Amino acid sequence: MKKLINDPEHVVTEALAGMAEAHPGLRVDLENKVIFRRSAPSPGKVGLVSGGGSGHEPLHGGFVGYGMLDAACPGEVFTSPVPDQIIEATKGVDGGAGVLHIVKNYTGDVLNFEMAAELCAEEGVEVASVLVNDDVAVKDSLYTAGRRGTGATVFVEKIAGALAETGASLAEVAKTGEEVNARSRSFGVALSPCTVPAAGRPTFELGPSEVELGIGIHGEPGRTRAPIAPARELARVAMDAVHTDMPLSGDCLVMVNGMGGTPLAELYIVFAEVAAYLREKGATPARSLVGNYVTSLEMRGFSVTVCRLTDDLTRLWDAPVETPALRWGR
Amino acid sequence: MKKLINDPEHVVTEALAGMAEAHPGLRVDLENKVIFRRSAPSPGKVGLVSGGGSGHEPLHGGFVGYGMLDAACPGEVFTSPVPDQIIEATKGVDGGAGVLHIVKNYTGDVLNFEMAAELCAEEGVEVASVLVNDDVAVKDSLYTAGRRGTGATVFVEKIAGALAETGASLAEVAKTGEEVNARSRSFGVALSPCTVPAAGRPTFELGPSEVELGIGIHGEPGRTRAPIAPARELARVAMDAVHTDMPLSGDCLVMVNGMGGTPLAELYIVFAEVAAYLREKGATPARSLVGNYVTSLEMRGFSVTVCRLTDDLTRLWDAPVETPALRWGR
Amino acid sequence: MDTRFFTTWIEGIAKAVAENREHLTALDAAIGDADHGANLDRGFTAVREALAAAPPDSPGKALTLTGTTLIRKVGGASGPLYGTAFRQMGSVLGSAPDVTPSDLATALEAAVAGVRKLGGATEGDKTLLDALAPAAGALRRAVQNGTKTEDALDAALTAAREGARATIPLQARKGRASYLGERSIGHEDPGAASTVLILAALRDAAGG
Amino acid sequence: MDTRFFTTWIEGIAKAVAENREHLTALDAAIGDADHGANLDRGFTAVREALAAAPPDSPGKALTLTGTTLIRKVGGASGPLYGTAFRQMGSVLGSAPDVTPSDLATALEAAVAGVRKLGGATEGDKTLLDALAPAAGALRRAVQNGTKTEDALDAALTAAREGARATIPLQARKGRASYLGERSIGHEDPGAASTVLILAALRDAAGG
Ligand SMILES: Nc1ncnc2c1ncn2[C@@H]1O[C@H](COP(=O)(O)OP(=O)(O)O)[C@@H](O)[C@H]1O
Ligand SMILES: Nc1ncnc2c1ncn2[C@@H]1O[C@H](COP(=O)(O)OP(=O)(O)O)[C@@H](O)[C@H]1O
Ligand SMILES: [Mg+2]
Ligand SMILES: [Mg+2]
Ligand SMILES: [Mg+2]
Ligand SMILES: [Mg+2]
Repeated sequence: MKKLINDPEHVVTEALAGMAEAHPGLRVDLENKVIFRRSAPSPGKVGLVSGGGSGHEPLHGGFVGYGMLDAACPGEVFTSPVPDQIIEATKGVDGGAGVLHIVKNYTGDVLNFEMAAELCAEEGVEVASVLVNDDVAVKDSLYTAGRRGTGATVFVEKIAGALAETGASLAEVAKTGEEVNARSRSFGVALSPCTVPAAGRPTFELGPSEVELGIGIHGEPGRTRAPIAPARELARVAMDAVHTDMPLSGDCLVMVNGMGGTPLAELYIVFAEVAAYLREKGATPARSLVGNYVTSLEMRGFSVTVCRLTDDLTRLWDAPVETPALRWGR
Repeated sequence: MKKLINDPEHVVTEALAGMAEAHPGLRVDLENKVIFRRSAPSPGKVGLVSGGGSGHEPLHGGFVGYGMLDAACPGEVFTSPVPDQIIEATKGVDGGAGVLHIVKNYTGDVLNFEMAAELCAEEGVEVASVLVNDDVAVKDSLYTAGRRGTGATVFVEKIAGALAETGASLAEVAKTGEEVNARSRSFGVALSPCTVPAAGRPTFELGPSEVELGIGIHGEPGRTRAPIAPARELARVAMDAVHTDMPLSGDCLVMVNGMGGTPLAELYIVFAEVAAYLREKGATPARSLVGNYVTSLEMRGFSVTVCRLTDDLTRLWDAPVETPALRWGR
Repeated sequence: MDTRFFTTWIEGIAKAVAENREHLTALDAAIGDADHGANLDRGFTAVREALAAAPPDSPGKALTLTGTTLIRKVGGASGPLYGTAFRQMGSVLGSAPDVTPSDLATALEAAVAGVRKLGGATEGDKTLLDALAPAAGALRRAVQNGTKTEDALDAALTAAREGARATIPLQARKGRASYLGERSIGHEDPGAASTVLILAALRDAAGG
Repeated sequence: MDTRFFTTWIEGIAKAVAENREHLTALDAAIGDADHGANLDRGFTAVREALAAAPPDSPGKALTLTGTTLIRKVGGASGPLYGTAFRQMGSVLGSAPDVTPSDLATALEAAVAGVRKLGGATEGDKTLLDALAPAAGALRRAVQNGTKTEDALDAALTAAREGARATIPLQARKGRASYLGERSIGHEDPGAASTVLILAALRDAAGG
């Protein structure tokens, strides 16, 4: 395993130290492993907290800042944060208007956030939560863990964050977060596996001409293995999965997301195909992100996330944001 | 070779099509392979043109926009653009105040830009050029091709671009670009090679515990091979090379750049070490970029670039910029 | 069974988890995210430190401290689930200085109930419950039959082992492995495997 | 040597470059950026098309069109350098319908001068000049000695081959290979290797 690290045990803390150096707009609590907006809490504003395993950078720490999150709690690599971190973050961003937890639907994330939320509630902090579960590669069922949360998390964090900046109530911010999630779907494809530093070897093996379809963001194997195909075809496989689950129409917010190891030019090639697909279905790629936003360490591949916009959601998407990884309007 | 492409021959054009879809602020001339600011030319403003081989994205196309480049000409992967492209770009951005070519010091880039500049001059477009040659891994000598241009290109493009926005003359913009280059140094380390699509296999082979020191940005082998070491040590090797060549002091602009395949968390770990190194030498990491800015396809590794700032350069760095890959202040 | 017995048990778990760290991670790599070994090792290392820093004076307190520490240090799915399991056992045992085999069976049943409630899984979902629930059942039956402690714990361990082995042909319906759908079939559940380690350490603590 | 001779030559180069594309790229991978084969193949494919679209009516025009097309389509270092080489030859030969061996020698010398001036390299820098300059010299000497054309071109080819082989032990001082410092030693220069292909195609065009 070749990685730019010092010690597999200290990856998260040392990366946080680097973030603290690089981003004066953040306040990083190295002891509790929480990344705060320097100005947190904002009195009267709903606080937004997200978190999850590390290894998905810039998610979530890179989205802390004006117009998006107030704090992020990174767990160990691919491991949900512990309740202590979440409690620390929640209390630290409570400006009196309550705190929204944005939680990706993984058993670990859900359980740890729930535990934290209960304890915070006991201490008098009002907490609501939005569960993100956009990954159509996973069959949805009442009897399973349900769908994973992946790319839509960025949309939920951005749009709920923008609404919170307007002074909206906790209920309103939560409702809009849920609406974004409900209107979003994702599908991912891996060209290579990734290596968890503490594990030291790749989570799965792929042959020199194989890809994994329906990959998640934790280096977990996907649902099927297929031979490598042109970008055009892989993009269509992903978009077909999305469209089958949620017929595409109207203005769409589209993210073509690298998994950490994919050259940007390749993502643009995929994006061109995705945009063409949308147009074929009568939908429009009205807003877009192309790049590394929700990664799986050094994995190569891509995921595509589509959100069917409304005018309100478009306005909130366009609102100013100032975070390490997403910035416009200020 | 597994890549998200359709055909090695069409990588550049298809990626450009994706950029055109994703960035309404750009106008992409697919036939001539030039990425323009949609508003180009800006009457009375010095036009900035850069370009070079593709495979370094977001360089250069991702830096086209307000406060930075007016146009970029991407060549084939790792191959300088041809004069026709550069001429098209130059004429397309000439707003009457002349055009600055920002050229990385590679024989191919230099020759093709020179040819284009001559032909443009014959047609009455005033052209000046800044040669970027910041890579201390290469010995500087009058009798060789000299040092490569790498990370400092981003600094030159941003700072010269900011000055051009103020209405400064071609000579002033060129002079400031040269100043940035003169005050900047870079050094790169590769953990893995990369594969040029048309070549189909990696440019070099690295053992499972080897790194290449002094790597360039074209998948070319570096100056020496060494066993993998902790990030702390690799960062120090890079910073020692920089500091030996240009003693570090004062406020510095620092970029820790992924080569395309490096997880962001690893780059932050390197950045923490780089910042510590600067402080040891009595210098300050006053401004920074951490991420993929000048890549080598899917290569894993990092490069570090340091520019010793002046107050003027800091102000120009802080000025608003609005491009796909660098954006703040608007 | 006194406090000493329980701290021996927990020390035994910590040792077994450290020794089987790679194995648990490899199981998790096959159908999960390759962190189960690291997670539990981090957790039980912290548990060891916590027990050393504030030696508990009753079995119940030892288990509660263990559970709380797991919740605070592990993260992931297994942190809250195992944490709850141990906290439930601690709460059942209260501050009594001595624990009978029947108390222990009650405690394990409480652990099962806690995991079931928190995680929403039932047996057959291919989770640690598939090892933990049969173990609790076997212990209860053995105790009811008046089996001596070592043999009762043997029975619990055997039931856990069989339960874990039985997860192999199952398709996961809970946890991360459920994302693989049919591809989860043919692999042992990592949490069930770690539950076997916990039951084996319990058996070992009884000596004989 | 008429226009036909020169278009045969250029077609021959295009064929040889296509056939040796991988080989040239592999040489460039060792001490450069793995694109020399692709670059020249793209260039000479375009040259072929250009010649077909507007068949030249003199050797000079054929060479000028070749040079211009290389400059317009290749990029990299080799595009302007080879482009200039062919353009210089074209300009020396003007629009004369027939070319003597002596004219050809003069043209090759002009190519050498053009490359030298544009790239700033001298012989021994480990560039295509190390094959091109000896080839031009050998052709001139053969012509001066009254050697017949086939043999004169043989001599030029041999000189190019030897020059290319002689780049192996050299440390590069120009082009991308110079970044490798001492590590550039032990590899043949890709540009010198492609120059050999060009001279071999020239020899072949003469038949016999
Ligand atoms: N809902 C659940 N109920 C009971 N056990 C579960 C549940 N979800 C997961 N598990 C157990 O947790 C184990 C995985 O633990 P671990 O790898 O540490 O956490 P994560 O899945 O968050 O990476 C699984 O093998 C399974 O036994
Ligand atoms: N300054 C120079 N003078 C003469 N030839 C040069 C010079 N620089 C490079 N070359 C030749 O160009 C060849 C490389 O061409 P190519 O790979 O197509 O371009 P690039 O180096 O831009 O990738 C080298 O092998 C060398 O022979
Ligand atoms: Mg996990
Ligand atoms: Mg090249
Ligand atoms: Mg796991
Ligand atoms: Mg080359």
